[in-house]
Amino acid sequence: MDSLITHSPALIVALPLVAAFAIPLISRAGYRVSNTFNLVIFSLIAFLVAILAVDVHSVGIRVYTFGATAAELALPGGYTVPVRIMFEVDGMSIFMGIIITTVTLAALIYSLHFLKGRTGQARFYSLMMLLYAGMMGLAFTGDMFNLFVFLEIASIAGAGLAAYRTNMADAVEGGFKYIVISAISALLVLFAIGILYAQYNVLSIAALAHYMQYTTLDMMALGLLGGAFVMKLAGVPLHMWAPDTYTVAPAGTTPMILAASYTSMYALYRMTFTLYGVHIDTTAIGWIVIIVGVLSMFIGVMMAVHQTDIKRMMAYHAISQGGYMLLGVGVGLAVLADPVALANYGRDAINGGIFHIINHVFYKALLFMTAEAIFFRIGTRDTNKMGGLARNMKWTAIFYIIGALAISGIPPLNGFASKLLIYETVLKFNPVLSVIAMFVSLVTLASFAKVFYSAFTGPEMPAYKEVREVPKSMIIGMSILAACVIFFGIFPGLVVDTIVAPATNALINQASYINAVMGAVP
Amino acid sequence: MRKVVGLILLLVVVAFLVWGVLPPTMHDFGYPPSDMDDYIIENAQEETGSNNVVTSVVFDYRLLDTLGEATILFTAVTGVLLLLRTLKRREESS
Amino acid sequence: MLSKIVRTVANQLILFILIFGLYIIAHGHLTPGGGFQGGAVIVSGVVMLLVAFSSKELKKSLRERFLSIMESTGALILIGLALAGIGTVFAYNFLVGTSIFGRIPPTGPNPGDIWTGGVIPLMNLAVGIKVIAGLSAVVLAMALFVNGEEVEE
Amino acid sequence: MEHIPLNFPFLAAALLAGVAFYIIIFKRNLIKLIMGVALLASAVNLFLVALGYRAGGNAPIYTDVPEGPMVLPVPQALTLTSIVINVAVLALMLTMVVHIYRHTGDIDSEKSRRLKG
Repeated sequence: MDSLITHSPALIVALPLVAAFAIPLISRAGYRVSNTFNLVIFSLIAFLVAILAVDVHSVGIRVYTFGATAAELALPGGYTVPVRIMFEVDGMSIFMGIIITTVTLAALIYSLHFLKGRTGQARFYSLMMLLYAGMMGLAFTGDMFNLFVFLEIASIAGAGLAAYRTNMADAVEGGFKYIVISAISALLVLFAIGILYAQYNVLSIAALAHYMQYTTLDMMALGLLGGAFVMKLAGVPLHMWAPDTYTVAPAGTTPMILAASYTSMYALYRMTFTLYGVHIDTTAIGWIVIIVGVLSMFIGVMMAVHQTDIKRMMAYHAISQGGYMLLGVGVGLAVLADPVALANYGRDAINGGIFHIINHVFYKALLFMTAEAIFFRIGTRDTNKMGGLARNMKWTAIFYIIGALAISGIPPLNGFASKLLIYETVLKFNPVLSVIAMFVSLVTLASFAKVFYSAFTGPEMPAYKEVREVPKSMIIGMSILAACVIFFGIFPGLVVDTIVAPATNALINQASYINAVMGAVP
Repeated sequence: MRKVVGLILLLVVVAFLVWGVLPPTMHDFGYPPSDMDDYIIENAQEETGSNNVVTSVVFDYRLLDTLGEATILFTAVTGVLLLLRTLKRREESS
Repeated sequence: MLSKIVRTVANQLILFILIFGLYIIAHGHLTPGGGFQGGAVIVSGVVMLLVAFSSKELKKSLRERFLSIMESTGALILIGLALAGIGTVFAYNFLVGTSIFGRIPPTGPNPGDIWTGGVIPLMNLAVGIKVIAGLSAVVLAMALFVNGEEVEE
Repeated sequence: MEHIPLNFPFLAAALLAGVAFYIIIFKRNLIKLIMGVALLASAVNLFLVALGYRAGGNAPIYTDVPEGPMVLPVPQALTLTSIVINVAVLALMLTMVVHIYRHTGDIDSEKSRRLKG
């Protein structure tokens, strides 16, 4: 058991790769066999994630050095620089791991029925596993160049999935937009890595943070990294790809591409908190993050209100909700250097921002899945053409209501819990920002209520009389997420204490991240 | 309007990059710092048994990157074959 | 399809390209090169065949299904070799010092010994297989698609 | 060539990146956009591989190497990885452009509603 925990960081990334490579071979024996294989492997991975999470929360940061003579041996004997690639799993990494694993599990189950009778199933599942592996690697890695590699894996797999329905022109265009944006942002990241490597001749994040001199070149690298990751997480003003890509991605994979965006957000936090930390002017950086957040919040929701395409509307709301996370963490970042304010409200603000990631991924994934369920049955995403669907699609309607109430921050669902944390703490920092956040939340509620009335209630459209409820696998996929949404809403304190607070501590406590690798080096 | 903004952004980025790589900010070309690389050059033969140090970096010290790179190639091939597949008639109409 | 001269020359030349590519793959741990580079050389030969013959003609001898299986196999061998070291640590070079590719060369300049490198030559081979199959499949599928032929799943 | 003035290789990489950004921002043809991304990739690769150069260094391969210092091996390995990654990205991009051309009969980004901006 001990050695299983020791090796679990590597296995969590390696097993989905094995599955992805093997699926094209195994699917020769029939899709039923390969789907079973896929689910078995994935449940094994989920089990590994669970035991690793327990271990990280009780013991602390786990370092895994690839190819060394022992997993914990980060530095070669008697040497002051790490040479090999290493994974560093701390509270924040495992927090992302929990989000990604849950969403992928729901998406895999949801997709089972969606793909029935379609071509390219084997490759579709293969890409899903690769996307999962890319996101997990991105969350776990402790090495800059490795981060770039996993970023590329996640974006290429995401783009391939987004363009899956090649018979629709906008699907391919959405995928193309996604891959161009991803390629450019990945190359910017690589340029920044080159700049950092040129000065310190190390690639490990911990070692870079240890040796960092905060020269002007480092600031340039931070600018490149920040721009690249803001582009990837769809923050205004670099958000233009998100609505197109989220709208066209096929059922089940939209939540995963959404999770991939937030993995980029994790990378942004990792850079600002862990790589640079308190030694730079965190107030200025924090304000930049806050401004991007507020702009995303406001512009996202304003664009969402008048959309008639249901998924496009949800995509704009995703941009807007991303703003909440940036706002919360930005406030924490702005007061990072001030211990009093940090203890007073900064820590809770980061808690709120990070808690909102998991809440948002769950309820927005649920909403995307209901939208896809509607599209699956009636073949349109235009809200004006829908009506009276609640009669025949009861489960979908219920799940939609749960998601819509959660996103609007209505108690007792999970959106309320994290938004309340953000409102309270931001109020202490700057009341204006808090008011904007509440206003955006109201508009969100209005926008979702409008869609609910036009799509689910009202007179039954004659064309949709024969519409049936979606198949079982889709309902199971959605109910996993709905259960999480309700559970997180009822016990927010429990969730914050068990998984969110360790993540916040991991972000704030830069020294422990560095010590896990560079412990013995002065 | 968009063009003007684009042009200003372009000039700023290029000016930053050019200023960044010139000698006072960047190290002199040909004289890089080399802590990690010296370790690898000295110990690669003994630790990995390979004469080609670049190969021992690619397949031993940074094997995970290579695995990722192979994975990316696999992903792209999978993506290309997925997108270029011949659709069934039923799918095309939906 | 190009003229008979081109086709005949391409038929002869592919052998040399194959040998050169395999040489680069096999000597990856001794001389410049390796799996990726050698694989790319061989794929350039495949592209030459694609230009000389048509994609329809080439498809008769080089099926996408076969290429897909070959690529998966190469990738599985690569990750399998990495996983095999998990007795120590994932990606550990477990063959150094054993009887398979296990000799350790003398430190400093030496003439080179093919039987060194541990898992590195094997991994070069796996990557070579993968790159050949993967890039050939991409090129072939693109040519087929552009010419309006059916692409196998 | 003991000392190259003005860090010329780095400067070339930066200027190449500038040209690439120009193409990406201002060109409307999708094939040209892809060429811009490829050029940006080349610029970054040039930058990375130039970082590893040591004055008067040999290739870091011990097989019959002459006396003298060796250039740094890690940047070469990173560049190799990055080249393969970019090949993969370009293949996927070109596939998508082929599809877009099939659907719209055009590869001008301004003529397609979704690709604007």
